Amino acid sequence: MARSHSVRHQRGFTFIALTCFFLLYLPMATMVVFAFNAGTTVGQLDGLSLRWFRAAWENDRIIDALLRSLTIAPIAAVIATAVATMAALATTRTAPYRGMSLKVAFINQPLMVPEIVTAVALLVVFARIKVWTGYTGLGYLIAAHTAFCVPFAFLPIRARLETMDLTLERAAADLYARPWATFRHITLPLLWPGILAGFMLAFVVSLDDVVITEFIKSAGQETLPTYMLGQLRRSVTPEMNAISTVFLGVSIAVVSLFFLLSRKKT
Amino acid sequence: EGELNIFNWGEYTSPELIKKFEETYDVKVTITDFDSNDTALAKARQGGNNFDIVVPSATFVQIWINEGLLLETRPDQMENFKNVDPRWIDVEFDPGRRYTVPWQWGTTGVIVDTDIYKGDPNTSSIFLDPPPELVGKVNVVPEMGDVMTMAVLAEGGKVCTDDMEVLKRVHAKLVAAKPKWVAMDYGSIEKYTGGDYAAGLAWSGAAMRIRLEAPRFVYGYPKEGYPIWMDNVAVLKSAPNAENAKLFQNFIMDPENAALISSYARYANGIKGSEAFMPEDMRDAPEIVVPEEFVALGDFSPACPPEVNDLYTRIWTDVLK
Amino acid sequence: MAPDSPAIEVMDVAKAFGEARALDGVSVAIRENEFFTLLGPSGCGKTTLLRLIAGFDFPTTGEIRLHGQDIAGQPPFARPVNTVFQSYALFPHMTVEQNIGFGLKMLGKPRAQAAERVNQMLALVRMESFRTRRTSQLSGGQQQRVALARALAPAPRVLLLDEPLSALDYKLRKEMQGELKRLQTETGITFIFVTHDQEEALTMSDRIAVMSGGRILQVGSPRDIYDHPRTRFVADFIGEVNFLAGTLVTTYGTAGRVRLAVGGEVQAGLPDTAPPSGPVTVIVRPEHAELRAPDQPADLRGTLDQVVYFGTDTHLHVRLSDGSEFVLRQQNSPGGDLGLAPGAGVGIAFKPGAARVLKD
Amino acid sequence: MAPDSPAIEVMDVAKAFGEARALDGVSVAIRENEFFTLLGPSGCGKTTLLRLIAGFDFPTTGEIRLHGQDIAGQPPFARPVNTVFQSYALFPHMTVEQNIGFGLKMLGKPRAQAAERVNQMLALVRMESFRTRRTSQLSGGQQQRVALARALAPAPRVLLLDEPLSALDYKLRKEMQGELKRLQTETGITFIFVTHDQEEALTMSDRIAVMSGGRILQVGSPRDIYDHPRTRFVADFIGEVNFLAGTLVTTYGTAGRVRLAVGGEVQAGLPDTAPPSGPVTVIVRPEHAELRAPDQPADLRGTLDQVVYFGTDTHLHVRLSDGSEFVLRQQNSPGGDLGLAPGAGVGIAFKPGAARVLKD
Amino acid sequence: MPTAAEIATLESRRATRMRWWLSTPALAVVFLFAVAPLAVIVLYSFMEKGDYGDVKYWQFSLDGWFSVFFERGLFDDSIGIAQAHVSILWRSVKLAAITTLVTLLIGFPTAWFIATRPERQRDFWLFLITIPFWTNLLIRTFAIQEVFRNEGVLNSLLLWTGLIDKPFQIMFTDLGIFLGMAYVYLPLMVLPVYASLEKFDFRFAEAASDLYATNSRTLCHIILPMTRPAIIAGCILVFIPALGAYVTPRLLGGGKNLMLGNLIELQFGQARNWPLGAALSLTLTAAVMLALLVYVRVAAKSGGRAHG
Ligand SMILES: Nc1ncnc2c1ncn2[C@@H]1O[C@H](COP(=O)(O)OP(=O)(O)OP(=O)(O)O)[C@@H](O)[C@H]1O
Ligand SMILES: Nc1ncnc2c1ncn2[C@@H]1O[C@H](COP(=O)(O)OP(=O)(O)OP(=O)(O)O)[C@@H](O)[C@H]1O
Ligand SMILES: NCCCCN
Ligand SMILES: [Mg+2]
Ligand SMILES: [Mg+2]
Repeated sequence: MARSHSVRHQRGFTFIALTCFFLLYLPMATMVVFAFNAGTTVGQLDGLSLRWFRAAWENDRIIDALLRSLTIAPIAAVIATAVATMAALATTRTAPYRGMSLKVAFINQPLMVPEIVTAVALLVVFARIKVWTGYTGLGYLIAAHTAFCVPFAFLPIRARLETMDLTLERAAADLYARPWATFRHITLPLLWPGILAGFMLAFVVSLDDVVITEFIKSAGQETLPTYMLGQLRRSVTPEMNAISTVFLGVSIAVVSLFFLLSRKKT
Repeated sequence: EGELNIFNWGEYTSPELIKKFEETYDVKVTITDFDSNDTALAKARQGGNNFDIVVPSATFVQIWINEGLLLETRPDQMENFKNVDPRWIDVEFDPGRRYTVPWQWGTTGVIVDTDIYKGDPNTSSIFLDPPPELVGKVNVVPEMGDVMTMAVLAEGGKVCTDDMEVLKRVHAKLVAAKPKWVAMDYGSIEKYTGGDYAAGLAWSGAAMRIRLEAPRFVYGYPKEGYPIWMDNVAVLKSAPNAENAKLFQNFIMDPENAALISSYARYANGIKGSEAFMPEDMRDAPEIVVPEEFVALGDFSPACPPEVNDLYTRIWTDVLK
Repeated sequence: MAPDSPAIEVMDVAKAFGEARALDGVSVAIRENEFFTLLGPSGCGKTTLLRLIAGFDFPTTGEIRLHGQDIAGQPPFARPVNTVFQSYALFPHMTVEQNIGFGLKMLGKPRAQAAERVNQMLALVRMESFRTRRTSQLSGGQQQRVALARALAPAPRVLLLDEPLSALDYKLRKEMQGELKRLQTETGITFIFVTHDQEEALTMSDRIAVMSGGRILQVGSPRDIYDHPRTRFVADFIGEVNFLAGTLVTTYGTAGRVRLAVGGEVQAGLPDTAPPSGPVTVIVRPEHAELRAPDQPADLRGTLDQVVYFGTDTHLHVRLSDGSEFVLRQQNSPGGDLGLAPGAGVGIAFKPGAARVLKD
Repeated sequence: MAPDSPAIEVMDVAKAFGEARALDGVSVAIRENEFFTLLGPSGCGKTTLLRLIAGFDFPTTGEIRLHGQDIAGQPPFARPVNTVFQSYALFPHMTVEQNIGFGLKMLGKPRAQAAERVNQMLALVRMESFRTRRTSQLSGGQQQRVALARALAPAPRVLLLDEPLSALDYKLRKEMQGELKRLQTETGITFIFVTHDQEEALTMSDRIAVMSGGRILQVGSPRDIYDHPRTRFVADFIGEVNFLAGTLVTTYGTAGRVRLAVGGEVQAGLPDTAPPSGPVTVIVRPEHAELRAPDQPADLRGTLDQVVYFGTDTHLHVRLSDGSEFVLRQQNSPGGDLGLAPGAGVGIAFKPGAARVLKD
Repeated sequence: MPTAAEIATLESRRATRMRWWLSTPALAVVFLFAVAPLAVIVLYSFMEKGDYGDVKYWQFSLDGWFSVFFERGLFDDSIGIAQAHVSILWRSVKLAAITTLVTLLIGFPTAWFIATRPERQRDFWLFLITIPFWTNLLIRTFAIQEVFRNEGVLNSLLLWTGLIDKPFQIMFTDLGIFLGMAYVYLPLMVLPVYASLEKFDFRFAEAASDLYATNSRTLCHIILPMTRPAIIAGCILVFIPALGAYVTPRLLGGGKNLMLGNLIELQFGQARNWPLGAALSLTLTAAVMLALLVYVRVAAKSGGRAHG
């Protein structure tokens, strides 16, 4: 029997890919292992224990920062995904119109500017607003996160829309569905994978942000990344590994759940 | 009753201290971190952040005062002021302590792994002209002020000098030295203990924490001269909770409380009698208690004038390009 | 609504996309209960016309009436017109049942009533056993039937079908042609059917409109279009045809005598508006001519060039004296062979009424 | 290489995808210079067989020989076999010229030589004036010709064509059929042609293999397949056919007499391996039967049910006494009308040799 | 009763209105919280620098812009091209370019691998790619450090297998930066390339292979050109953030050499030269926009919409 020849095979690609996956998970694995470290430093394994999980759990500042991150990220990601979805709808599925590519470029603008620049600009602007209005709540962080999350949500949603068959919506309209009903029953369910991808990207990006947050946070508005940035001068305690491990576990669970659900659907 | 918002360096504030303060005065304390004097200043200057207390380094206190950002809380009239070491009362940046209270102070020196380097650690040539065994193993903290000051002193200049001849030599020295460094990082403990760095420019407290983990490391006071610095607790003019902030200033001048600060971050604190409450290992630690023969070599860092900062920046940028 | 007004009246409709005119002054009236077919080559504007009727697009000029009423202002969801899309456009996230019930749901029909109607439709298209399948698990023919049921469920007054059979294979297409015709007869709904397959058009339609370049060239019954094409384009597009150049020498009533350029004179039917004389083109359908032995009387003579076997028929390509080709179509007999080899001299005789003068 | 060995020999080849057997013991020999057609319904394994020959896939069991040589170990780029894909698969980022020259470039042909060959090919498919066009700017028929030229350029010994015409519209398809046939004759290359269009298969092929369910049911010339189908499936798939149940009462030589279930007795041809007696199925092609007036002698009687006009022909659906339908195909005459309305009683007479007993 | 033409214009107006309604929230969010504040940066770039950071309000000066391109000699008054900036820019561009290349070299085969898995497995592999990115960037970077360190996991592993006999210095080297940045930006490359490869019609590859192209030549002549738009999209998504990257090069590269992001940060921080920082940022932004514009032009010219 001859060895099967396939155009889907490229020499070395599987090796590179598997190596890539290995390397991708090596740091994660290291992190998880050190989270269970009994010793005090991150670099050396001195037996296993749960002490850092306990320490993290008892460290009010870490828990506080974590909860704040988990407040900002979902809100910013939801808003960003919502407005990005609307904008994506407005910039696809029509013949290109004047100003369309401008709109697209505009929405993608936050990608083009180094973070530090946006950070300084927002620091100045928001400070004025804080002084004028006296409001110093989380709103500023949420607004800023929303803005830089928009392009990350916009890109996958728009990509999905671009390949979506327009006749399905026409068919719905033909079958007496008013525009909103068409959107709810046809567009939205079909767009859902794109929206979820956009949401996930936005969520991750918000969760990661440090520079902009560092500049515009008010008193008591530490997020997990800014809290860690503060630790840069000293050393990373294994508490961070513990927190991250828990977080990783939770995200794997959430994402798995999403994949299982979406698989059942189609 | 009430709240207190502290704006401080990351990992610098003892949780025990805060807990004690909260329990004593029934105040809810929130800590927010900054990672550089400049960010802190920029944020405070723009305003609107609700911070009550800020902890600038000595070099920045004058700027904060001049910019009108600080409340004149008159710590010198506070109950616990009597505990302040006289050495830290008539300081140049806040003569007589009308605004600020000492938080911690320390020195910037060098640290070296004696397993690798057997020579005299008390010299800045550890990083400015590393011996062959240290080449490629030196870490330098990425603080322009500390590095430039150390280099200027090594070249025989004065702190904040604008002497072009000295600066020329400083520039040449740094340019020559940089390739021999492995990193410019806030060297975290495990980088040293783990063998990534064998020597470096470091702060005293950090050096001590490293030594506690790996006794082969020693802290050196460069004989060419080294900077002394102090971080200070001040109250912002815009503080929403100024009264609680004053309570805090007074609170940390109590030796027992000051000792809590030091035992967490491992720097000295400038409050007389606090040593008694410190852990054993700090009372005679060579990093904290400057040995007699090196005391005179220390130079307290002032804020350099803008023109000098400008010069330093250009040299710094050129070195790092 | 006038009781005997046409189902759809398209009145001088034009549609331009930028510079390009997809439709260029189309007028046609489609009768109630009619199986009306739009036939034409790719890009002639068939889909565009359907889209205007369905309301997906708006005419640049002109008017479209539905049972006498101008429907210009009505969006698609307000028109009692449904469409079977070329690609079916079945909703991939719904079952067969949900697809069929979608229109009813949107119309706000009570649930029980809708369910009953869905059952009726499933029975009509013989898909009862597939009700809970996802549409991606259906074969092409099955998908086509679901699309049909979906469009029929809300009981539209007019059904638009855009090349619904073109994606199917030959055998299945034949079958579905029969089903479509049956459904149309059973439901009595007006069908407007788009195709570029002339045989499909001829077998299924009550009337056909032949389109080209955004215009309707001719409207008529299949027989009318096939036997009396008015223009060269229509003659050529519908079925195969032989064109012969000639000169009209005499006319009497509906016929005349034409002297052919290849030699000889034939009698030919004249169009209603025949040219009194001069150069004309005569058309003869391949099946309207018969092969003759060289020594027998014939209208044309030539040599047999190529014999193409078809199963049911055989095409005989005869080379005429001026080098042009004339094709004859001859029904095959069981096992019967032609008995002629390419190269043989042959005569061609036209059946009575076979030759017609084209209007041109 | 044996000089007179077949171009391609497929020897007991099977191909399984998991559980499913796409090919199930296929053996066939395709001769040099032959226009060989694989015909069968969707999913019968036509594409799979081509892909095995081209080398995109490997047989699960069996062997494929190219001019006598086993080519099992050769990847596609090592086989002197080229393919015209159903979707053409023209490279969208290349011009017409670059597409055609691609194979030559990959073979490392000198640039000048390749350019000349590309020119030849452009001339062959009559696309000289499109050489620098992007393929996206071509019409379907033009794309088809480029695909053909691209596959012919490296002068393969065998050309595989997977439904190359199915994406074209009716008129264009007819035209391209002619061109393909011409090219095959001119180049003398062995063509293996896949289609599910029986008419296409009948007009173009030297030989046809009818496939179903991963097997080859019958191989033969178009006439052979059409007139002497061996199985019910082949009879039904190729052209239209009437099936009549009956009992074989006597046989003499290659024919016999069959008593039909609907009444009457007819003479019918027997297959080579005829059952000596008992229940049989008789087939009659629609064009091999003629309508008779009710009072004339006839093989079958019934009432006219439906008249379907075709342009060239008319299908007459006659309802027989047992309720089954018998279809006659009658060539149309110019303007001639049948003169019969549905419901009229009619007789059906078989032309001599029309009825054949199926092997079943 | 409106005429057909009126209805057509009415409809197109309605569509235009709808498009504006739909895009307004996104445009507003981006405008208010990302674009408009940049006006501050533009303004700052034209003001005099404050003594201790910030600017002197409404004292206009071109010093910021001047210093982007020129510098006075460190120790004399000569004026020359800003060498430091040029070399930092060059270094950053080089770093971003190499990072992009590394990401591509790893990301393309990975995307290929996922796209050629059986359909039911693809989601799983894609999911595996995204999981690590749910962990915070800083933690990820620290974790990478743990792997790269001389006594880290990777070196231990290599030493244990005997592939090397003394630790291989990755930390604080450019290699470390490239690998680390590639790690951080990998999904931005893999996702668009995968999206394109997944849709790629492998019949084109079969056609090439049928025309005597080996698999590697099929890759070069057919697949890469046809998936070019996605590859370029991925490259842009990696290149731009890499150009302004700040945290990762600082941590993994040991912070010895300034990158553009660090240079800008330095101006807003220790260097206390906000106008220069602002002018540098604007220069960077303009350069990025220009590069994109050129790309769009070139892409449009070279046949526009390729397949994939
Ligand atoms: N949205 C559009 N924008 C620009 N031109 C269009 C548009 N829709 C159709 N056209 C053009 O209008 C003409 C008619 O198109 P239409 O789709 O109606 O043709 P068709 O007869 O349906 O063809 P086919 O048989 O290929 O479906 C074509 O030339 C087409 O290119
Ligand atoms: N890669 C595959 N994996 C699983 N099954 C396959 C695969 N390729 C083909 N098949 C199955 O093998 C059978 C034959 O497929 P093939 O494509 O050869 O049919 P075909 O005769 O070319 O049909 P069509 O006329 O629709 O092109 C089908 O049932 C098909 O579903
Ligand atoms: N955490 C140490 C602060 C040093 C200030 N120069
Ligand atoms: Mg169309
Ligand atoms: Mg096939």
